[in-house]
Amino acid sequence: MPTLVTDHWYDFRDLSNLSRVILEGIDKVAPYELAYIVAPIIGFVAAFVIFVLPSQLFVGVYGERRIIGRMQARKGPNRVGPFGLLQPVADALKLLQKEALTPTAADKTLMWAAPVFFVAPAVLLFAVIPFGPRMVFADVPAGLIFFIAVSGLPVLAAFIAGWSSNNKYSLFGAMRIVAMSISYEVPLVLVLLCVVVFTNTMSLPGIVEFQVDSNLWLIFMQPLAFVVYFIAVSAELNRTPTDIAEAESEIVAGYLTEYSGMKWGLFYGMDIGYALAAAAFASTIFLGGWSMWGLEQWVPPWLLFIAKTHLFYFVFIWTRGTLPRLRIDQLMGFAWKFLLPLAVFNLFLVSLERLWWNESDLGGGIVFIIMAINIPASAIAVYLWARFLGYKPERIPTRPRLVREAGGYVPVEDPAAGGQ
Amino acid sequence: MTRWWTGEELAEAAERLVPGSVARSTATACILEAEHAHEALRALRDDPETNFAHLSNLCGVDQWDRFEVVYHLQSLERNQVACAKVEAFDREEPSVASVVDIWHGAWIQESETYDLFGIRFEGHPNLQRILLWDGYPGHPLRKDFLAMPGGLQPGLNEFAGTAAKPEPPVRPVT
Amino acid sequence: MDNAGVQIAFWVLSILTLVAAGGVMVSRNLLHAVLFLIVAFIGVAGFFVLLSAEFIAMAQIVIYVGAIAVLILFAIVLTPQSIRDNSETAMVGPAILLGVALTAVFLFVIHDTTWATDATDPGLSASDLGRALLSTWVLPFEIASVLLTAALVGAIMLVRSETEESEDVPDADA
Amino acid sequence: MSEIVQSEPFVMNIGPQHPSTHGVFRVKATVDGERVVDAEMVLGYLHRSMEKLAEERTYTQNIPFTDRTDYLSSMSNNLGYCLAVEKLAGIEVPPRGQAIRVIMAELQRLASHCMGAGAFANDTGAWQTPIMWFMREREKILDIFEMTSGARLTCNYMRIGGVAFDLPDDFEEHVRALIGPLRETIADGEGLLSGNEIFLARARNVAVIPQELAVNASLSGPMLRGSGVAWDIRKADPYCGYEQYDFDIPIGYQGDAYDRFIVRLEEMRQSLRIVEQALEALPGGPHSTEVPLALRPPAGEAYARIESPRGELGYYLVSDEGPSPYRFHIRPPSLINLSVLKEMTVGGSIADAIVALGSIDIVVGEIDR
Repeated sequence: MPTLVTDHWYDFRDLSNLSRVILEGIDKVAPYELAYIVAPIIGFVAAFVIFVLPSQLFVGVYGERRIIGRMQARKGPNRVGPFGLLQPVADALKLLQKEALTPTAADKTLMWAAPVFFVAPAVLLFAVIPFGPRMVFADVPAGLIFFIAVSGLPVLAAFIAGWSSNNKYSLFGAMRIVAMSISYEVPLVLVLLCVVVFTNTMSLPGIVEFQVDSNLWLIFMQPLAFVVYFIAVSAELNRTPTDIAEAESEIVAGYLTEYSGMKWGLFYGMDIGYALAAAAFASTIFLGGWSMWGLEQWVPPWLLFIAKTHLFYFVFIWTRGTLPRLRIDQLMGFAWKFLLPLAVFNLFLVSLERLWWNESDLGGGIVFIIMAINIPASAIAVYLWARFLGYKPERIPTRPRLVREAGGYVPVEDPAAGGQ
Repeated sequence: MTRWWTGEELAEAAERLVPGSVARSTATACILEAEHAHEALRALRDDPETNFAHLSNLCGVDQWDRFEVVYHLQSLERNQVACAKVEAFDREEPSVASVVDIWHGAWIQESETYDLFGIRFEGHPNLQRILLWDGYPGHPLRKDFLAMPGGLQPGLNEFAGTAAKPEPPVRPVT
Repeated sequence: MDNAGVQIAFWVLSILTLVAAGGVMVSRNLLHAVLFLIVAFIGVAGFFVLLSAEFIAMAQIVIYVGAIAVLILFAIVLTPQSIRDNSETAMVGPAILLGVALTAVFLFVIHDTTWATDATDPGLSASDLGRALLSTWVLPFEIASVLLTAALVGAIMLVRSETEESEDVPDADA
Repeated sequence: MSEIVQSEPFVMNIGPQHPSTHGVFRVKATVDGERVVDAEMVLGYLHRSMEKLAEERTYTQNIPFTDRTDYLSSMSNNLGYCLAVEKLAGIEVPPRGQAIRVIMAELQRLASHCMGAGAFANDTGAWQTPIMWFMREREKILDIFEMTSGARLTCNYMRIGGVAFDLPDDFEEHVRALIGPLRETIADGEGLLSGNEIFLARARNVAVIPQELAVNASLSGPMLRGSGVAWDIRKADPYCGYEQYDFDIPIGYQGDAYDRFIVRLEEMRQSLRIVEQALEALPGGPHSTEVPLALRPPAGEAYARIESPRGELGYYLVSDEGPSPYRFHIRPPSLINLSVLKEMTVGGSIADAIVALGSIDIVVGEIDR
């Protein structure tokens, strides 16, 4: 595909030009070790200035509150700055000057260490995300595995936080989050394995290239994988309806119960960071990354990518604003009995298709045939498996019976007793 | 429309079900003999005519010379309400039979009555103070426990350091 | 070991891993010991990265940090006695003896091995690993998976309560 | 085999400071893992000894006390107390006063159920959205209360013999403007929750109370009706002329938390019907009868009860011809509905216990008084 993107440093459609120019300049005047040190700094600064910081502050904190405010028939933050846009800054300032309490009976070292453990992986996660065709900070061949590995670390930090607080609610939250992440990691990794089998690569830029080459996003080729990924990742990230680890109405704030001040702020901010990372990862893998059927020639690809990430994050916000929370045994059952078999089924299906693709000589058009097979197959699989597990839609009506006169008992079994 | 039984009607029904269980009756309530009260209340619940399956209200009244425990009984099927009373005369250790085994819902109201009046309910599964804390001095709804400032405050003895008990004020007894 | 960055990383990782491993030994609190162990695992994963074996490094983090450490943490928290201190036992002497012996063996092996330091790619990519696992080593691979499944079933049998055994299994939303 | 691997039950305090206890209320739950094996409630954090205080104040002075028992439905509390005093003293209320009382009591029921249904949804984890929708409507109702009585929460509006003031001129217009949006909000809330699979999974078959237990445990209000017992004091023992209005009693199917929720939603619809009818047929005339400020009812006793939003709210008064009641007892529906807490929670998980507690719709001011 011919590309319109040039190599000029001022071509903002590909920011890697700029950093390359800077690095080459440094290379000329300084020993080459300096470039090694400057390169990551440029990467981090770029990623943070362009993506992480604005997303976190204005989508994660401000946007989430505004959107949920809209859903809840209220205004949301609108006092600090224009339209309340400075609210995240005000929040951060407030948290900074707030006392970070530590209970006397807590394990103080671990309680201080937990937020640090929690923050570090969030920064690492963005290293492998391709923001544009050449805009990936670390093109690790096993980028997908890197992502899985690093996104498993915050669970440990949350566990440490919950355990060290020496609070029963915190311990409950800690146990729940570990149980949840262990359970949901299995279907999550299995559907990512489907992606790897299908695209034949484990590098994230490679997966994007695959989607660009086949002119079709993986969400259409593997809808089931996408659905399982979304559910599993929202469980891993403690987003509603699976936020049992910090279920406010049950265990107060779960593992964060004893945290306050900036220690809590780090957890809060990095929760959003992880959600954004998961959204970025999902848009890389399933939504075609920076590609948009040629539109990336005209619009900066990194903007497309950010838009997709925020779109995915909006779904998180949406579910949070509407859905009630499940119980822990229901969630465990859902992971092991429902998602896991579906993920295995999807792996089986995708492997077969990949074999067929390897053998056949249909060329690139085969992905459309696969799409035509997979979308109905996924729907049928979900439906049949739910039926097999004994699920049936609720039969009892959602409106109570109405009676005219008081007195006496209306038998439960008698459906004709009341009129609707 | 609910039929509100007079005391006489209830006395008649109770006497029919458990002979000798009625002490006397007033216009609104029927006072049951303490030793037969439990039996009579159970019979009133089970009898199809009275059918007082729902214990609407249970509370105590301090009448200076005696404590009354007031039961408002209710039948949902026959739509009627009656008021029964049981008296306890011992001022220091008043006690009546518990009706928790008849109406499950009585336990919380009996606990409350015990807490505020000091009336012991014999046979209550878990009789303890529910509104005030354990070790609270006295039972506040008794008439000799003064609430208003000006009088002594027996409830606050432990803070004031004076344990003097006031003379009961003279009030008309109905 | 050809440029400064790798050198610095090597020393940092070495110190981190060794200090963490020492922490595992001397820490009195079992939970702290496990956390030190996790840091040691992460350090070892760093070494794998330095050796250009990214896949092994990631697998090290996923398996050892993500799974095994969590399992140990679970075991510690769920076992009532072990939240307490990691107290002195009579096993200290033999353990030191064993440690010294192991160190001696390792030192001997390290000394005796001819370390190939040529710069060829070790070829440990994911596809190579996959091929190896499903062709040459397919039998041990399958045996290991059967063993793990058996362990899983055994664990479920151990913690399964009597009441749940009577329940109907296929119930998605229960 | 399970004796090999044993877990150790421990006590977990839900409350007194907990987002889901709706006040300072504490449940000492003994849990085995996530399963509740015993639940004991600890009350009294808000005990203000109202019954004792009322014995020192005149009958009229006691009306503000009743506001502060069930602070989410002060109008209903006023009404119950005034009915008891009127019954004790034999006072008649003019028709306009009765109609105003009915309107106010039903608006109060709407406001209270808005809170109850919303808070229940919040307890199931529907994070704030339903409760915010309902709170928006509740605000409008509270505005009407403010317009009428001068206060939003503790209205102190009913008087012995009628109501304190007549309705303001634009009252009817405001109430009519409220009814349509409130219907829509109820339908929205129902659409968001009633058919929601997650909500069903959380509330259906949770905290089931069979009919027999519901009656035997003296439950009342939506708790009793949710178990399928057709009992509503407005129908069974009409006060304030409720017999003139056309409405139905909603009853549930099997007595679980879900049934209680849908019963509350349907009750709101029925209340709207009553408000519409009462507005339509609002009679003229005085709003209150003249009652001496230092009322001395004849010696005797009276028990009057109304259907408050939480159930049967009874007032038992004993008079000794003095200016203040000799005995003043409130039958608090929240407290007595709590008597099945153990039956509802034991055996379920902690999350179920929260749902069970939310489905009772307790108000701690009324429990502790």
